[in-house]
Amino acid sequence: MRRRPLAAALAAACAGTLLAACGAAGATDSLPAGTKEGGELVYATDREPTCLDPHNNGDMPQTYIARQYLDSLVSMQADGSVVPWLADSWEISEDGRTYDFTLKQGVEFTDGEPFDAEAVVANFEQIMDPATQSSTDLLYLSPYFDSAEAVSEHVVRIHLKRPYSPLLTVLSQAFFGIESPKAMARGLEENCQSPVGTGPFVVSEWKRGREVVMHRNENYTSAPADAKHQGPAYLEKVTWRFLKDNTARFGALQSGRAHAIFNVPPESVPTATADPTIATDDFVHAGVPFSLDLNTEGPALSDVRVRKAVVHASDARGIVESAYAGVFPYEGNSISSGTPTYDETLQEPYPYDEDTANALLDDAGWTGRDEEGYRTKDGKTLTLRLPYNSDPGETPPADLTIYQNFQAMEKRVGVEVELIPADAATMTAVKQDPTKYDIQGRYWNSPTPNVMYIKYSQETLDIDNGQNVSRVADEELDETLLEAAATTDPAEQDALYTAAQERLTAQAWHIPLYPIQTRLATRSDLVEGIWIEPSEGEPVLHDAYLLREGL
Amino acid sequence: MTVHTRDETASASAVGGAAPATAPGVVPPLDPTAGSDPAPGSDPAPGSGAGTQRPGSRWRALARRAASQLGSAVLLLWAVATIVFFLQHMVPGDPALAILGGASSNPPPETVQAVREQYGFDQPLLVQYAAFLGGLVQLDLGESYTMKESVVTVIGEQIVPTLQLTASALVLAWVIALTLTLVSAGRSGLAGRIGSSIEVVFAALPHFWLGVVLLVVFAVVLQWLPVVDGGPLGLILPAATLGIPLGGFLAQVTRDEFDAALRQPFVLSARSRGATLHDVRWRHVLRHAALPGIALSGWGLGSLISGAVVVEVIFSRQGIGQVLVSAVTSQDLPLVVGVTFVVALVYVVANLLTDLAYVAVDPRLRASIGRAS
Amino acid sequence: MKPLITAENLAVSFDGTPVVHDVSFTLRAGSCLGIVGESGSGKSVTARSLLGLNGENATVTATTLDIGGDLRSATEEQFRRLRGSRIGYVLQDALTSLDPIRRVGAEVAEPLRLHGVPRAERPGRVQDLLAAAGIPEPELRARQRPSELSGGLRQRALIAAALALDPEILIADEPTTALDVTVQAEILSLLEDSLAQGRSIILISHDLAVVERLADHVLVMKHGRVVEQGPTHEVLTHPQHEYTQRLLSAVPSAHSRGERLSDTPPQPLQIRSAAIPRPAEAGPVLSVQGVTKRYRGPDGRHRTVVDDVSFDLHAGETLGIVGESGSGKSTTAWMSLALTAPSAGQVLLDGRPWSGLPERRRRGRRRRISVVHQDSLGSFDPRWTVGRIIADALPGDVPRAQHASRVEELLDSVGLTGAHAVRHPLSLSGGQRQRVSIARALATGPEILVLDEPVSALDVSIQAQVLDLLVDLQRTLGTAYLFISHDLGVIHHLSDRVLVMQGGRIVESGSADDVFFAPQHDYTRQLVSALPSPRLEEIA
Amino acid sequence: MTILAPAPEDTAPAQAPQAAFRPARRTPLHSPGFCLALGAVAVVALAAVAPGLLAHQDPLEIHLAESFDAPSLQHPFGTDQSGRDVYSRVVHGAGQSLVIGLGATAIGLLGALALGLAGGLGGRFADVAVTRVIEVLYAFPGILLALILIAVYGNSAMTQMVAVGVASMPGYARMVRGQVLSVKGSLYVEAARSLGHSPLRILLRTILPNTFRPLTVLITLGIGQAIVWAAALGFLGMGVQPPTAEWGAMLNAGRNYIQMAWWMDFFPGITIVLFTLSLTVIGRHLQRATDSGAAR
Repeated sequence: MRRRPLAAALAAACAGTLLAACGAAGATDSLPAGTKEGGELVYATDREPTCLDPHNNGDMPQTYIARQYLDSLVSMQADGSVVPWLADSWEISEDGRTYDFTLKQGVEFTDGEPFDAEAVVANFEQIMDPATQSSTDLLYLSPYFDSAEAVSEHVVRIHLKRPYSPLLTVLSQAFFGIESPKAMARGLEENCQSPVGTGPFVVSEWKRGREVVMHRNENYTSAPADAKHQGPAYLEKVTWRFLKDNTARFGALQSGRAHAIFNVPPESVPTATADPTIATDDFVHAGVPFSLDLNTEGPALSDVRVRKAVVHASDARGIVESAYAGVFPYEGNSISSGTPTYDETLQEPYPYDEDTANALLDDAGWTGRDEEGYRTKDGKTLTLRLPYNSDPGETPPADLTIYQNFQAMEKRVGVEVELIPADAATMTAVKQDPTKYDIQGRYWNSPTPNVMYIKYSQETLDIDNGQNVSRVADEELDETLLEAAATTDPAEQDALYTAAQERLTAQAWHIPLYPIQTRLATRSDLVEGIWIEPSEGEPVLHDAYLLREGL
Repeated sequence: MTVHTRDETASASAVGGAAPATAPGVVPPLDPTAGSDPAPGSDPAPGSGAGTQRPGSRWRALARRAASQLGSAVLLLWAVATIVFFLQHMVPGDPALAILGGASSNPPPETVQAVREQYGFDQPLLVQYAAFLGGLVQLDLGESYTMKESVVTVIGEQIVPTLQLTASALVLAWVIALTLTLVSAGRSGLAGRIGSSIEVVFAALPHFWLGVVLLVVFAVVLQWLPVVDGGPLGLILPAATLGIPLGGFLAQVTRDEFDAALRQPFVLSARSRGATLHDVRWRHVLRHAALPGIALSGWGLGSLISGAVVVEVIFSRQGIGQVLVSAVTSQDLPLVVGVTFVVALVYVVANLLTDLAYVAVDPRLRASIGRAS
Repeated sequence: MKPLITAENLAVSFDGTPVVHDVSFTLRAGSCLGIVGESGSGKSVTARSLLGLNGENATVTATTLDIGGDLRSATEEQFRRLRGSRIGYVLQDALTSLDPIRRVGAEVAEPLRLHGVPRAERPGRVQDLLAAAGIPEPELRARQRPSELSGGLRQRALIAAALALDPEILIADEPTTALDVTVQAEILSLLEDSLAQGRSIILISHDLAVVERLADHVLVMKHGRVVEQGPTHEVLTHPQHEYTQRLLSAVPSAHSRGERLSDTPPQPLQIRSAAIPRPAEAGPVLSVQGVTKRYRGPDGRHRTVVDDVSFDLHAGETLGIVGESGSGKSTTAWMSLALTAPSAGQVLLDGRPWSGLPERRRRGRRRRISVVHQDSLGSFDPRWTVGRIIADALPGDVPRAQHASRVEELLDSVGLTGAHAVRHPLSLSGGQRQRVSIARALATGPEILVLDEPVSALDVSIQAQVLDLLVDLQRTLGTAYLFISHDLGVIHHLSDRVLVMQGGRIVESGSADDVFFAPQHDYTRQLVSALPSPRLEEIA
Repeated sequence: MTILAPAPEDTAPAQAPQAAFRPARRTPLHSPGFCLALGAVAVVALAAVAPGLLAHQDPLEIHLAESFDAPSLQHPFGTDQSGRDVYSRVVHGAGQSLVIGLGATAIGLLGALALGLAGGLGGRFADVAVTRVIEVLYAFPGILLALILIAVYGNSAMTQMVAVGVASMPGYARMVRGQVLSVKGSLYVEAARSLGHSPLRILLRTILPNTFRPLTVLITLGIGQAIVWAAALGFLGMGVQPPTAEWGAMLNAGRNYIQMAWWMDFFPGITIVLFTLSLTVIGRHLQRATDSGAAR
């Protein structure tokens, strides 16, 4: 068994007995002069989570908010390394299949329950329980996770079915925030409404469709090692407001009714940049960029030539830059630039090339033309169905523009793209049934390049929650990625993940378009100290403080 | 929906034509079948000049009227609830999924089945309908599937901003209508022409466009007003968006009536007694002119609620409109029913208030309640 | 003594279109000046120009316009001070001349308020004024709305308002039009009282008899010009102008039956159905037997509109039904037409059942009984031309090819020409419309014509023409007339026999002369005596 | 007793001094506003029938390099987020929007005719029933109906049309019923009865034509309103979906870019405003013509 001493300087400074002193020192002392401790911060975001317990389902809005009231076992840093959080230290077995976490002591959940090894075990059990309806967590864990056990009161051991080198990175996400066993036992519905963790804030109220109100956890002692300060948050209250409408959300920031907004609409970026009171903080998510996944089970797209033709014809860079007004960069690789082992040579593998596209399509036998000028083969038109969620606010307008641009570009080479607006229920059905679509726009934010396995492995097909939209079943890819998960050698990982990127690109299973970005805008004259943690781009409000009373 | 706007006026003049010519162009909203009785000949009813009324019978008549109004209100609510119930059941998708966290959730089949049984979704539709009606009779609107809160609570919270919005829009509309009418109606030349042009343009402005333009100009470019809610300042733009078109419409109606009233002999008669034009406009004509507008205000309030859906979306306001949109898309039947109920109730109450306001302005109706109906 | 009003060469034009030319008159204190003319003669415009009430687009010029001061270039404010205080103005149709949504008291108090009478004094003054105008229970009436008052009371209230500030001059513009004769008489005596108290009155009326009763001096106007003026007696007994003569001769009550009212020659009558010979006594063509009509009011109570009415109508005769508004005469007519079913009793047509049948069985016989309405315009399909209206009434057995010629014949027979066939009723005058209505009624070749107030809406000279036409038609065609009117003069002029109705009952019946000259029933006597024309009778 | 305003014998009624208070009636064609409105409607109609005559650029053709271009000579209404010519899209959208407006009006009117005629002609019981139905439809928020219909049948021009049509039905129905009753109680129907015409003949030749006559005005006004409401649904993201050029859908797309490309919303919006305004002006003129004309 290899030991990995992991007590970084930062962690050591506030570790052990010193920790209490750090927390007790009082927040105000560490704040710059003229600023204010306490007060309410209004944070406006676009999408509302369906459940505040991030174990359930597992969509981005859940992690963003869960970070405020849940702590994870470890915290990831920008360079990909992890530092202690609820786990003070950990040991990984030689074969990479057993992890022992030594937990921080003296931590309590905000409902008074003690945080201990049993609690962590209960969390893993809840995640694996089908009743929790976890989606994201299961995709990360189920191919590897075997069991969790409490070795002692403060040591928890996790058994894996096979080695999983990205585990620590994975666990750093708020998707794996640790919740109070007592609260989880209330049942999913209640836990969705008001999950209980050890985090810096406590959920007070969720007014659906409007906001979540959180109050400071006065006894907060478990900030991660990379926090800007230890102890309770400066802010007394956080109002996490949902403002779906882009104009309204940005307007709220301009008028000071919100101190910070998440996802500055791309169309407002020029205004935001020009405004001296608005500071923007962009974070490029690691993981699979927003892509048009091509369903390889479809009659036309099963042919790699057709897929390549579609990619060549799409002018992916052009449609992104037009739709996102040049604010979002184009990304043509299968993982985005922020992801470890990103191979920049694959940044634009299929430049816009109408001739090549036409040649490929001719080659694939789509040589006929129907009366509208679309290509046909054996009397069938080359039609690709692209369903998207048309419920209000669900598909960002820029993405809708991308679909339209894509449609128009493909038309030039005789490929008909049919945009199918659908409501959420229909989209769920589509997700489950590969015969109902040819193309879907998807992304997958993840701190690890292993995300490729989640998105494109056969095992994902087995887990069957519709994440492998391309319906890829490729032995070569699976083997490469499993090997990468099993090795702990960075160089080896690098080589394997690069190979995977090449394989994905060569097969053109999807058309990568742009990396997902967290675009946080704050009123720099009102608030400071909000930072974005690097695993999932979660905003951290624990260190934020108001410069003066909000309006 | 503003679609009805024109129909109202048109039907008003159509019915007005057949109704006894007590007030040209004005429809008393009390009896929808007025004028349908083919009274033979030109003999007016004897005793049309009859004098005194017995107060007792008038009260009895009022009570009867109130009772019958209540009865039809209940009938109306039942009909509305029934329509919503069956319509909502036509929406594809499983309400159990809505309860379990929306269409994107992925609950195991057992859980779904359990919820189906718990809520009785496995029962035949008519049995569900009976249970639904049973709940309604006990004034129990149930719990929202998605909000996990009682429908009454949700609506109680959300109706306040909507009512604030619609009420201020209605007030604004009246201010616009009366100002335009008093400044320009019945005046020849440029003032009248400009006034009536403004009204027509105002009335033709769709909410969705006006709202966006106001938002951009006043909130984004000039930054005079906040973009999103937060106190009375945030109410200005949404209320203006809703109120301006209605104001234009009311002004048109009021102006037409104002002009008509100005041509009435009683105006000449008043002037022959020495009244100034100003006197005549304020003391005689304005009241007449306001009548059809008041009659339409109840309807106007109803249309404002529909318009509020659009305005609430533009200005990201809280309110019943937003709730309705999300309730329908997420198949939250109890909430849809609740919102529909509230809107129908607003319609009923608004019409009742209109009746009262109308009677307050036009005392002829007081007499007619006692005597004719 | 200086006259109260002196007007010389008064002319009024609207937007440059002259409407009144060259009118000159004076009004002396304590006298009554009558202005007589038919509609469109400019009499109201003349009166209003004295008050500056002709509106913004009117231009008034005069060589002299003196009402206690030169008013030729008076401002609105100068006129306003005149109105109410020096000149009271009473408009016709008190229902619309009183603000329908204000209390009667407020209307009467308005001049008091405008001329500075303190608020506290007003209610008392209002009641005095109402009482002085002959309104019983003035306190109650002051609190009521105009619609709660009868037409007569409304007219009184209007007069009370005009007299509120005790003006020297009262202009009464058609003060009795639209009132029942008995009420009309009361209003006229109210004006007489006012005159007797020393007030000067300008009385405007289309009705010579009304003017004759009050006026010392009379102006006869036609098309905006004064055609004749002079002392009333002189003008009425020795009319100089041809128009005045015509007007006088047109008054039906002054002429017994058979005399022509208008100076038009008998209409050329070439009508195919004119072949019906005047039949011998073969029983009545229409027999109304004890019919009663009850309506259920919206309040659930039953009102009896017609109560046990019986009469026979014989071939070729004219039966007049006279009564005031609400007497049930029109309902009786509608039951005779079987357009309204009687609640009790029955109507026989040609001795065969008529009222009790299903409409299906009645339809074939409908052509035997036709109707002419008062509101002929309302009885025409608004989309149709005159030709289509008449053709629509032609019996089904007339071939389509003959429609045009038949329509032309019918139009000829009522004194119109074939050219009128393509016109729209809206573009016709009231008299022409009534002629079209008669032509349509005749198109079916009826035995009986029900005439429901056919001339009430017409000016007296037009009325004369239409009445003459009816007489001519009857003489040629032998059609029986059931003639309904509120006007005793018209009834007397046209009818062989007369029924007097009051409150749904027949109170008196008999030959026209008997009823007219020797009324038996109190009500009939009241009606006859209320006619403002006895002196006129002598004159003629 | 009513005394009709007497008109002088054998002179045109307009010469009566009483009528001289108002200037002589002019035909609508003398009004510049009416002509302008007529012209505007004609242009929109032309755009709907032959958009190619007014706009030469393909409304669906994207030019990625030209996105968000401000209005210029080449793109009088600017370009949208995909570099499509907004002017072309507005012109080509006319057909779609007009079809929805006309269709919705037709649906609303047909339903209303069925209801209104049943109520007006079907006797007392039917009338009570119809009155109730209209009442319920009135109380039923139109937008809810639209939302549910769209939830059931999905986003499409057809659903949009039906939703707006059904929502406009009670207004029309009330109007039709009132008109039927007023025509039925009119003296000219009574006159036709007294002429012995059969009920069917009276219904077909008198009642129905006179019921429909004032509806022309209503339809004129109604089409404008229907287009506005269809656009409102489009604006909410329901109805015709992109990239199809339709005014409501364009408004919905443009709303997101209102700060950087105001022209994307302004021009489709102003088009709707001007078009409905024109219809209103025409409708009001027609109404005035009918009111002062034969309508009673």
